[in-house]
Amino acid sequence: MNGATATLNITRYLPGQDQIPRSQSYSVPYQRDWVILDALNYIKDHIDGTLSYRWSCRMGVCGSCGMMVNGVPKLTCAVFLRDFYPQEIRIEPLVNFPIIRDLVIDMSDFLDKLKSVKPWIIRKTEKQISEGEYLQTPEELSAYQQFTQCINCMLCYAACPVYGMEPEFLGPAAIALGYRYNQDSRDQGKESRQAVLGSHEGIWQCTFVGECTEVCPKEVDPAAAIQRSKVEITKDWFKSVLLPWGQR
Amino acid sequence: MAGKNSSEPFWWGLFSAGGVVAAFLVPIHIILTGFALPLGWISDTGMLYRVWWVKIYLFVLITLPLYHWAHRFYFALNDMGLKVIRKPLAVVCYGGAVAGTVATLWVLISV
Amino acid sequence: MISPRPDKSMLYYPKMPATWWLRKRSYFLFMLRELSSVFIAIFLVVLLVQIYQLSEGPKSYTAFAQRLGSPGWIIFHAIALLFAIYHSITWFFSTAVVLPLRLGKREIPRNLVAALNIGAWIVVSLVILYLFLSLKG
Amino acid sequence: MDTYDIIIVGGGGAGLRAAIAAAESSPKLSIALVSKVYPMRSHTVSAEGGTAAVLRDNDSFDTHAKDTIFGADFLADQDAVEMFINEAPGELIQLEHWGCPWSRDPDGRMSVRAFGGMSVNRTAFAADKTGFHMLHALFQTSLKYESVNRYDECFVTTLLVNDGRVQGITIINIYNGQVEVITGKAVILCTGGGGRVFPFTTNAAIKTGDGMALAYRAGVALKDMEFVQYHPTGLPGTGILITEASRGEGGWLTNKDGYRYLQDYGLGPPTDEPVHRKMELGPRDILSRCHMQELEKGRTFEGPYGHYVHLDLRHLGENKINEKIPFVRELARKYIGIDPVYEPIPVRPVVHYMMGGISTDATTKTTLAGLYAAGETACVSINGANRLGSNSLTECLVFGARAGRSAAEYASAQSSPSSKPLEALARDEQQRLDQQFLRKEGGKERIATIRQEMHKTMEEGVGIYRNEEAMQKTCNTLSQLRERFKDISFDDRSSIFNTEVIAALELDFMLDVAGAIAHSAANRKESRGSHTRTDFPKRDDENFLKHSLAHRTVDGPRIEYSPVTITRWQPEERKY
Ligand SMILES: Cc1cc2nc3c(=O)[nH]c(=O)nc-3n(C[C@H](O)[C@H](O)[C@H](O)COP(=O)(O)OP(=O)(O)OC[C@H]3O[C@@H](n4cnc5c(N)ncnc54)[C@H](O)[C@@H]3O)c2cc1C
Ligand code: SF4
Ligand code: F3S
Ligand code: FES
Repeated sequence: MNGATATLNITRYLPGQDQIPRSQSYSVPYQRDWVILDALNYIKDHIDGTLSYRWSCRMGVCGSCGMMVNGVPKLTCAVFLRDFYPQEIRIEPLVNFPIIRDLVIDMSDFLDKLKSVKPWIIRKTEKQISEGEYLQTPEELSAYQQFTQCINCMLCYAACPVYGMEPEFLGPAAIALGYRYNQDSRDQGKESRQAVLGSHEGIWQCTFVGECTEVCPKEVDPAAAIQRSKVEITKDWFKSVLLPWGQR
Repeated sequence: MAGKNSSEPFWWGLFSAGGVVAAFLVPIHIILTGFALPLGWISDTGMLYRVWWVKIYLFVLITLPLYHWAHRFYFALNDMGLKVIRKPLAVVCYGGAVAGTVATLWVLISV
Repeated sequence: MISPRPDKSMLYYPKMPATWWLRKRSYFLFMLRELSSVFIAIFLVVLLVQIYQLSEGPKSYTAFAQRLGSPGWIIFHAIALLFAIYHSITWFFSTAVVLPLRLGKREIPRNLVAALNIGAWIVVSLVILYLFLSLKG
Repeated sequence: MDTYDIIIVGGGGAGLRAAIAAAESSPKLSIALVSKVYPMRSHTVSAEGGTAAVLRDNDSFDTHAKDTIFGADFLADQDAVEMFINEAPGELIQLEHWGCPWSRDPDGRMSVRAFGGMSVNRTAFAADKTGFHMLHALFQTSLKYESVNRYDECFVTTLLVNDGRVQGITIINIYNGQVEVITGKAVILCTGGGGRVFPFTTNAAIKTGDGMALAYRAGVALKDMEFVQYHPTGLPGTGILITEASRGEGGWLTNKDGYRYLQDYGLGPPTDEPVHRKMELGPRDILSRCHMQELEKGRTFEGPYGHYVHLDLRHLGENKINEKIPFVRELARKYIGIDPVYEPIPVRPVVHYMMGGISTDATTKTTLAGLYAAGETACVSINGANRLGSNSLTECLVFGARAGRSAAEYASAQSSPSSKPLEALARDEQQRLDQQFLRKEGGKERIATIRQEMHKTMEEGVGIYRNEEAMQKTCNTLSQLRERFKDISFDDRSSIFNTEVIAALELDFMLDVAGAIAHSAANRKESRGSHTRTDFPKRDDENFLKHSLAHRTVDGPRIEYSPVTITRWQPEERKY
């Protein structure tokens, strides 16, 4: 260890005690290969046990550790101190969410939204297990595969100003998930998802800011999922109005 | 299907069509009417505007991007926090585009 | 019942200021993109007024066209043109996102799709220019 | 006090599968799904390589069973293994029907790949994020069932046992620090493994062996706890796993001379194309030991985080790496700045999986009436002394489903527990938690210090190579730590999202689990599977072809033994 230290300015908020969030500064030993989360764990273990935040896998796949790092939503287990050092680093809870405490946000709203898009395979006729799998070619898989990569980390919600302004907005990850099932060759439930996806609070509130895709750590591209849903639903709409006799 | 009950796909469809028209056609027309003509790079285009199929083209050129404007402007104002007056805004924006369509139709028929 | 959710009254609700779009470059560029539609719309209304002059007779049409040569209008058209080009370019990149082209399992790179669109845009613009020069009514 | 028919603790692969099975087997039953993290954060999310089942005509139940039992060094119960293998294909297809995005062959069938210790390609996968995709498919599917009521971010502190059967749990609601009671006629523990008792592990922070400790404290034995699997290929420093699939797809292990050293340990000959059960596709316990012997011979690299060897994927080419193991590339690039397309990845053995766990029978029942366990926290046992890679995700499905059904059947036949005695038990628990955790004042031991010392002694005493003296020392150190733990201090005395209290509760559980591991290990005077003793280097079927059972007593663990079920495969020497 070379004695160098990195400074982190961390948002603290304890309900009942703090009226509004405040910032607290901590110094940790600077290690080149530490991620931000390592620094937080160091603080928790050795400096201040009251600091609260979520984490688990420390390998960028469980989606727990999203925070604002210098104003940008990031997985703190996937950005390094060295990316900022020797600048001070500002750590805040993800924006656009209510704060429970310190860096912990309330995401129960998202869980309701997740459920509302019916993220499960809907079939008109079920195949028996004994008859084996539904066949799906690699091409059919690739039609939706990208949209299965979402780890529910909420970075896209923190990046989306529309969600910030309108908390009812279904939001990027939930829509991308609905789209993922719609594109799955095994699924036949598109129509029953459109009520939610195709509502004002669904795809139509999105103004294609595109920041959701920019910040997504898993290259899900929710912005594309939303715009493509708009195209599909619009096509269906015009078909059903202009060709009411035609099949949809 | 909720999409069917709401009019949003309709407006969005017009918005998109308008976006395409604006992207492909508007810049060259700005060059033509905003610079080339007043600065005398090209001679008068007035007679061209009376050709029937050019009129159809002009109708598309002018009206669709108005819907594009209506949609974007309405949502941009919402994003800027004016959602409290969402209803009147919608009337002004989309209503404006419809009024523009009627006006365009009238002008093109009358010239 | 145990409520396995945080008690709403204990939460801190941050507020997003209406000026959020001034805070980040990408948000600001987004707002510019949206506002490009305003300039495009104004231009088209002006164009419509100009066409309307035709019904008042060739004189008033020419007079109107000449008025557009004033510095004020030239500046307006210059700004409108910049916005319009900004709209075109952002639109073509968006199109590449919204309407992906696939070749088997692979998506054709979006920048390529956007470049193709931009190429088409230039061709279309040249064709219109040619028509205006050659047809003249 | 909330009342349910079935309580499931844990929202990982096993817990979610159990919840769906219980909901499907009897829609009338009310089900509580309690988890200390949101279900999609569970550790199953990290599993990479794949999940095994007999899916192809060139495979058979018997070969899968034989591979598993052989891999287990004959310590698996063969009746349970057969049951497991018979039900495995159906479970994977069920998950396919639920939307899991399995990787596919050109004809549309689920693809299968090679895995260590397996004699045929039988590991189904979803690129190299198999656990992630399985977990999300299960979680999203579980949302369909209205009878499943979730308690997210609620930490279970104890099982409520009355009248000789389990009748509920107490939880700390992490949001507000309240201690609450949930009653149930049956409880299923699906709390995952406990790799975090070691310092250097592939396991996520939440893998602290809670369920094992809960059952252990309720009087249920922990079975075969001495068997801790080291995975041969973790990243030095972080312990992040580089999946075995990278070797299944053809990766090579080389020492500092660039030599494929496994050929020196009876795993050869080296071939360009991977050969089942040979070289890099040998079982994990053996590969990890080979690494240690290379270290001994001075043929490993030395880096800031100790010794390592190379996992070389370069010859696979960029396309194959992107197609089959993209996450390996992502992890290597991000965490050590190495692109495996152009450079070999430094790797070393790292604690990965616990073969042992809560002792259950093949129906997932424990010895405590009403208590069931499944997933990594349970020991059925099918993994014996060494689990084969890709059997454990399948285990979560097969035994998760079995647990859900068994508990549903049991709960349907039970009357509701009476609340009076449970209230009394809950009051005791509240008092214990207040005194030791929630309202504890003073104390001078930092939680992190005790945790670090536990890590150190576990690595020293019960690492890859073990001996009597070191293990005794570890047992003693652990009981000292248990004493010192009473004197822990807290910085955080608030009740809202107090993660320090949770960390203390987890450490409390881990000390129990660590004790069970160390004592079981010290008592097994032979080498078998992952348990390798320098003082007893041979397998001793005469004395130790049996399961160890650790019971909790006031003077520390008491180790007993029970027979292994042998049906069609007689023990033989384990040679690859
Ligand atoms: C990096 C890695 C890669 C792996 N790859 C593979 C692979 O390719 N193939 C394979 O077959 N296996 C693999 N494994 C093993 C496999 O992933 C695990 O054994 C399996 O996922 C365990 O699942 P589970 O459901 O038992 O537990 P987990 O997924 O760990 O879930 C435990 C659950 O219990 C809850 N819980 C725990 N304690 C409490 C408490 N006190 N109160 C409330 N809730 C609690 C947690 O919140 C969580 O929801 C891998 C393991 C690791 C570490
Ligand atoms: S879409 Fe991307 S950013 Fe949004 S939750 Fe999913 S993984 Fe995170
Ligand atoms: S940032 Fe928001 S506005 Fe749409 S494109 Fe993404 S959801
Ligand atoms: S800790 Fe899991 S994503 Fe960061």
